[in-house]
Amino acid sequence: MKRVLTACLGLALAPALLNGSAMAADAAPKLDSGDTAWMLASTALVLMMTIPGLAMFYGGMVRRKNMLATMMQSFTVCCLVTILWMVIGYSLAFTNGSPYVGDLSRFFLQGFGANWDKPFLLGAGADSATQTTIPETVYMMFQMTFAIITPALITGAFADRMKFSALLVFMTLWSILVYSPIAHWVWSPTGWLGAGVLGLPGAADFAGGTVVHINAGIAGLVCALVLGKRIGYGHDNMAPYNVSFALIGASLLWVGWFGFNAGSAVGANGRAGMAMAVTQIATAAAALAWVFAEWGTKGKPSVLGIASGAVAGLVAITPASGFVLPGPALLIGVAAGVGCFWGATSLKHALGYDDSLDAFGVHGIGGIIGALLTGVFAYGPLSATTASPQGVNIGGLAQFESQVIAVVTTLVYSGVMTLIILTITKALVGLRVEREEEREGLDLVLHGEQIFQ
Amino acid sequence: MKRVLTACLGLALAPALLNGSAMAADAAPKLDSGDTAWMLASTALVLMMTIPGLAMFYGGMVRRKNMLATMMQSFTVCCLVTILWMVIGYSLAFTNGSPYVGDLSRFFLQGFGANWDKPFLLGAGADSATQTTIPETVYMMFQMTFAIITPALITGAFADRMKFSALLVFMTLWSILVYSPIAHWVWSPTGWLGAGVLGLPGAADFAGGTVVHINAGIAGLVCALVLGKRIGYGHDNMAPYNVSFALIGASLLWVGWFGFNAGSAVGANGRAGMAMAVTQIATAAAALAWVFAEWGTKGKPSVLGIASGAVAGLVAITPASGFVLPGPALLIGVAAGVGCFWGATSLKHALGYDDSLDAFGVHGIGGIIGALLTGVFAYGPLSATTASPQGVNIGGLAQFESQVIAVVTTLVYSGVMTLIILTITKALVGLRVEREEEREGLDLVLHGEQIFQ
Amino acid sequence: MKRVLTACLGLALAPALLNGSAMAADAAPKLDSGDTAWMLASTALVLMMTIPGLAMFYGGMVRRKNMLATMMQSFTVCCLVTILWMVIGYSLAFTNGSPYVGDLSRFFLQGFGANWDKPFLLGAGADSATQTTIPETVYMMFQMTFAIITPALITGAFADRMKFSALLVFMTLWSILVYSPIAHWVWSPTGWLGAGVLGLPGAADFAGGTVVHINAGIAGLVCALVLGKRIGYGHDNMAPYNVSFALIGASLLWVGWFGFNAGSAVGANGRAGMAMAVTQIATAAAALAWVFAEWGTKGKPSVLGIASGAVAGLVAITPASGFVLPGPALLIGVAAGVGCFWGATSLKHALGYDDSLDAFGVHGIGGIIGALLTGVFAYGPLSATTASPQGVNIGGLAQFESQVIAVVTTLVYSGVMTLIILTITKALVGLRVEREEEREGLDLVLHGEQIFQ
Amino acid sequence: MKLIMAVIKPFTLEEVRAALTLLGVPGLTVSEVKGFGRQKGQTEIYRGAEYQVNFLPKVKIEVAVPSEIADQVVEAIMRAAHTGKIGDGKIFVMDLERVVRIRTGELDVAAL
Amino acid sequence: MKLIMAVIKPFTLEEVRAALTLLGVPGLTVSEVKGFGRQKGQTEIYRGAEYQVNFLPKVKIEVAVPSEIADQVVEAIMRAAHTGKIGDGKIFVMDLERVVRIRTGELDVAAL
Amino acid sequence: MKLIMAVIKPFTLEEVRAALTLLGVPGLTVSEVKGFGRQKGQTEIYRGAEYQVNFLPKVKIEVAVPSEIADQVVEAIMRAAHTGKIGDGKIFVMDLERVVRIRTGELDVAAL
Ligand SMILES: Nc1ncnc2c1ncn2[C@@H]1O[C@H](COP(=O)(O)OP(=O)(O)O)[C@@H](O)[C@H]1O
Ligand SMILES: Nc1ncnc2c1ncn2[C@@H]1O[C@H](COP(=O)(O)OP(=O)(O)O)[C@@H](O)[C@H]1O
Ligand SMILES: Nc1ncnc2c1ncn2[C@@H]1O[C@H](COP(=O)(O)OP(=O)(O)O)[C@@H](O)[C@H]1O
Repeated sequence: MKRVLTACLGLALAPALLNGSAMAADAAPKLDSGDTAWMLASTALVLMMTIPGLAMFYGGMVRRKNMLATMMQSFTVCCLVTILWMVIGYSLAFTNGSPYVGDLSRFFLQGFGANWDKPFLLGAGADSATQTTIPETVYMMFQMTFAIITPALITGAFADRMKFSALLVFMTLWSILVYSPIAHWVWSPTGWLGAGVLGLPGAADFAGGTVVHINAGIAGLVCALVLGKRIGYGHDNMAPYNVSFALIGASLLWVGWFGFNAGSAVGANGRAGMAMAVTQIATAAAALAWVFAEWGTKGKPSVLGIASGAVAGLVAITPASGFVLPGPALLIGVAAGVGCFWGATSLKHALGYDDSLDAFGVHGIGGIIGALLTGVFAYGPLSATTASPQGVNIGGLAQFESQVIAVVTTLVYSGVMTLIILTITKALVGLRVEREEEREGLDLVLHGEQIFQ
Repeated sequence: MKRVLTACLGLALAPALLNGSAMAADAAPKLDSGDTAWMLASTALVLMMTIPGLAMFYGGMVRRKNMLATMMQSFTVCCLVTILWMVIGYSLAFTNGSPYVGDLSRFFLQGFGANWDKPFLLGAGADSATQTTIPETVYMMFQMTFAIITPALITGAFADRMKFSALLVFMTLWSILVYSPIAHWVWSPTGWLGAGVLGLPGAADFAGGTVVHINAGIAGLVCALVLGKRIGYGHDNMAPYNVSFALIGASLLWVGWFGFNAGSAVGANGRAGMAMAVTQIATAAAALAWVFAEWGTKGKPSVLGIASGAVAGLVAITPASGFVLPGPALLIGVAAGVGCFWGATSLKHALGYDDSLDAFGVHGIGGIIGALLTGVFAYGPLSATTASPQGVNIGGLAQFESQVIAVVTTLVYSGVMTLIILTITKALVGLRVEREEEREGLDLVLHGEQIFQ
Repeated sequence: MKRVLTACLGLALAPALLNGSAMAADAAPKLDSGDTAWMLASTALVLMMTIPGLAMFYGGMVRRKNMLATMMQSFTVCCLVTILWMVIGYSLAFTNGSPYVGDLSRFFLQGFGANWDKPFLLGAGADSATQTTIPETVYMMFQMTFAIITPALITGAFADRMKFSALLVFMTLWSILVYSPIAHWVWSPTGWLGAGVLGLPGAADFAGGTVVHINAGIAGLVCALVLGKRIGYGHDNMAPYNVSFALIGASLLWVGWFGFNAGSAVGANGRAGMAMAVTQIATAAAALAWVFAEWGTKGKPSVLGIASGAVAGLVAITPASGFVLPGPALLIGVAAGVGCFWGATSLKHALGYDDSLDAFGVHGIGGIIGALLTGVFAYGPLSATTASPQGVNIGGLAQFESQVIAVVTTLVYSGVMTLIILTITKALVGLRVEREEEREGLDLVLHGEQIFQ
Repeated sequence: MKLIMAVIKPFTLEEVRAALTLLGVPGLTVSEVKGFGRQKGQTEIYRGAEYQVNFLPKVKIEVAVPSEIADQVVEAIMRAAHTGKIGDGKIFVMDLERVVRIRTGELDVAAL
Repeated sequence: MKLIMAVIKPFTLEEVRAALTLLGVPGLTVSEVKGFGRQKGQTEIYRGAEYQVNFLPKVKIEVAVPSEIADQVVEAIMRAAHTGKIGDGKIFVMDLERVVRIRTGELDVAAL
Repeated sequence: MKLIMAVIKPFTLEEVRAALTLLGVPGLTVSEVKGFGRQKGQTEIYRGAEYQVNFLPKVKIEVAVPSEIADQVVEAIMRAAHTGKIGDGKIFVMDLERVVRIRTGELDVAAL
């Protein structure tokens, strides 16, 4: 069971073992140049998802007066989290510490000088430690790109109205107090959630359905509720100013997601290949599902619709990518396309909150769909290891229950903590710009710049 | 001889064998993590060519009112073909079946669960089967990106006037009835064209001169002829609205093309390196050739010109990339730059058809130039294998004849089938939007969206 | 000592040797598919830095009327230098020749047909030859992307006013007479600068602080001084027309820089991993440093500011990337962010030259900061080899002196040669467009095109 | 002289221009505008946020003509810009006191 | 009839439009403009090149109304566009000789 | 008062603005327009599709001034916008009945 938890990133090694990739079973583990090459490339791909990918996707969906400020948020989060991750975030997430949070043994990445050229042993000391074939620098970098995009996703929820100073404070606290712990629970060999509770198998989250998407989605929802609606919401024309950017952004997210999902195999192996294949299939299916649903209900297939659908599919397949086969991927995609379309239109409209760019409607809903269906469709052999030859047990109710627990835990912890952090931020610097400023637009007011002037 | 045909993608293994990459000559073939890493990266690069690459290249060349609709076409084709390829396209193209088309043994990718972690044997069972060092999932994905971009290239020919519903119907039929069979003829170990006819050596098409470019080019020409000219053609100002997008798109095509050509070596080896080098050289030569030709004849070197020239070079070097050395690449590039400039301006102007974004002028003409010159400049050793130590025989007239046959066959089959498919599509949903709608612009009419509003 | 010089690109092999990557220590060196895979990917990444990365970064910072012309410059330089590099540039830079320049043994890449599938021995014949595990084609291509971006960086200095014909002449001469020799001095096993002078250790420049950035920066400054200010400088509104492009361009530069720095390890190994990590950290630190400095002094944190800061950090960490650990990277980043902010605002403003897009303010200043701090912070083990087990000696004054020499030499040689080349260019075709043309804008005047018309 | 200003549907511009050329009107000035009027844009539900697209893209042309041909010009514009559908636009006529051609300094009718 | 042209701050447009609708003014035409006036933009130092941003983004609305309600309309625009800060803009009133509705050929007041 | 509207070549805008400032004209409003006139754009052959670029990018300025200085202003614009080449543009003068400053409600000349 224990191993299943590390399924997320650890198990990838299993295939490596089985499928004769360079890392042979001889005594001293070695770096594998092929696995390292793929992880270096994956890191670049995932960074590209946030800058410029997400920056364009979000920037293209707002009104002209807020376009630069919106892009600025993704870029700033990228810089800010890089430093936080190096200082303390990585240490809290991936050192053994307790089942609930790591320790400070990697504070400021200390110790990196010593074994920069040795293969990284994740959770060294823990009985469930996982041997990788890449240097810790690469593992740390790959994980950093995940730590970057998760908070960046939240910015979609409070677009057009948050102070820049509030963004800095909020993201600093959120990254340390919410992201690192949850990443530890699910992905550290010592994390409790991945380990499984109540005798259930560990939660299976290959590339971040809970840690990244549900986490960001619920945080976004809380932000939207706390900050309130944009001025003129439901009355003024808030149509996206530059849909072409949104489509390009979605495209870069798609391409970069290959690094996100296939890279989560921590090697260039059969599991990475399958992860890439199911990612492609689920994404296309979701994009078409969304656009057809829209065509049927709203009368026109929109460019923003197909782009949103693709992202919904990418989100939903994320936790499942290393566990399922092409057929189920198709189903997951369709479910995500239709589900998120409903979430971003009907649900939001019904509940009346202003999640500006649908951080919750797409990442929250999509993440939940994916996390649960992973429990339903998991194909054992993909995650088989010497320790657990069955891999994630197929369609077992137990696995499904475990997924439910992971989803609920994430929703509750992230939701509550986000609320607390928002309260602190508000006390420190305030959350929302002045009414006049919001009407004038954040580009000019916050950054003194404007597009196309 | 037989092997030469698989030169396209198969032979790549030969160098792998010769150059001591991880895949040693021992009994049981193994996955090579380095080769797999490069093919995973190449797949991401080729996907990037279509989204956002081609979407931007084409979207930047149309008028403002059609920009989103044009980008939508590339994105939609990407989603649509992904599903088609998974369901049946891959099976028809790469299973043994007959010399003319594959069978249904990979229908819905069945069987992928079984050997997801084993090296893929292309054409297993056929005496000319080719052993790869990567999983079938990766091979299928890499090929999928080719199946995606080929129909997407066609959209340039009927830009500004085709119905969205017509696009869906046309592309579905075209992908199954035209792309898969031709891919099978040339790239499947059992395909007749690659095998060679009349005792000639098999056609040499390393990365898709015939399968991708000539195929898409002639299909585009037929579409342009059948749909007719855009309203106001030759009278209204149809200057590109956003040349910067066209240039960025061309740049992403260039970068992604490294995956397209060097990736066609199916491994990270010497042949991949040479393919990348000749791709770069031919592209730069063609870009300069076009822009100087334009400067001389039209008085100004245009941004659109250098971008178009680069694409022309990329197209022409595609079939030759794994067969030629740097010197010949330079010549192929110059020929393509001048040839396609003539094709996209004089020829089109003379014949008076409205191939809006020059799918035929660039991909058709460029593909033909490249396919023929491959026969002239092929350097044997690059494609040498244990089976055919000579590789593609150099400058042999026989090889040239074989190339001519491949070109003509592709032109005829693709042209005729495209015509038939257009007729069917017209009967089912009609091809062209209403006159009023075309004047108003596809963005608003088809998708209810607009750029910069 | 000698080996330290090859530290730049050669030493990377050392770690490869130490850390059990595929290239075992057996007699006949072999290609390593993993190292090759990473170098192929890195080449694509670095090409992406120039097109579309730099084209967008620069194109977004100029006024609307010059946007296309500015993007055209990066794209044209890419095409032009590709051909020059193939014809003679590569040969002059990386063949043994003399300590000052290579020979013509690779003229037109002759000899590439012979050993296309063998691992490349850099400096074969020289006693300090360095064995790589990749084909020469890949090494040549990777280096080509450096030869492309260096002159492209210069264009930022004379944006908005240089003739297109002047650009072609200037860049041709500069690439051959300035870039190739300096690359030889520092990176060829036979180069004098890398070898070390006056008994000092060789200059340590991992990925191009001197060769690329200081070189381009000083050349840009000379161009700015010789061409003079833009009409209306300091009076007309010259605010960037499309800051979103500048931010996207900076993002692509960042992502691509992983290939630039981590790729300079010439393999997928521990040193590449560390190079990627320190690149990320220094970049984020510099971006934040710049934007906070700006916030404090100018009142607002600007989008252009954070983007410029990121580039400053990328520049400064470049020479240090394979030599330093995360902690020092943080310091280098902060120093670069503050230093370049001062250079691009106060310094330029004080001296009153019009380095339009701050080629010197960012690349010159940032390169100098990085080159010098490399001498201060170098961590020996990273560059250790069998030959020099100490690697670059730590904090040694000697190393610092050697860095100073490299910096000064580059400033002087590049500065003087640039001046001479400008004089020649002026005599041949003239440098600057007519006053009327400059006022009308280069897009229309030089290329007959316009954005958004 | 009169200054005739017309707000029309963008895609009728080419026709209008052609019509004016036929009348021998030597020049005109065009701007992109947004129009608000009887013609209502569809109610968009962009990702759940409902609103009415009130402003529709239109093109505004301004053309100065000698008073005597003003009516013909209005006529011509009307015919060329007419689609019969709501939102075709309006033509406004104002008095023009003076026209100067910058290049030559010619005045009034001579400047047109 | 009168042609009322007003230059206002962009973000007041929605209010102005609403105000006019209340007055029963059926339509208006809007253009994006740059304004130069007393309100000075901050002095930017863009990467060392100092200059004054003189032109500020404004919105220009043009609305044709029957003479008798012209004053009310001016009133309404003033209230809706007023922020009290420098740069609020101006309203210009001109005489309008003729209006034609392209779709129907209706004239003058009937065409509004 | 008069409303002076001028269509000029974009790159002459800075000069025109400077000239008006000298005359003490406190403000003006600028729009990007496309101009059609005697000046013909080159015949483009964009990838084989031949057409004439009839519309050239121009800038339109609108400035309201007291009647008495109208002529000086026209003069000033002419000098500043003059290049002597075809396409320099035109200046149109219209009567202006009323001006209101939104911020203060000041009227007419006081509002300028
Ligand atoms: N009173 C007005 N003042 C200025 N422009 C107007 C006025 N009424 C309409 N317009 C312009 O004319 C366009 C078309 O008017 P509309 O009422 O929509 O249709 P129709 O012209 O068929 O009556 C509007 O989009 C607007 O730009
Ligand atoms: N004389 C003028 N003619 C035309 N437009 C003017 C004139 N004066 C001001 N404007 C327009 O009105 C806007 C606001 O004027 P400004 O002097 O800045 O503030 P205020 O309206 O409070 O006096 C300017 O940006 C400009 O667009
Ligand atoms: N009759 C007109 N009405 C409105 N604008 C005009 C008219 N004639 C010319 N213009 C504007 O003036 C610009 C310059 O006119 P043009 O005839 O090209 O050169 P010139 O001003 O030297 O005669 C045109 O581009 C157009 O914008």
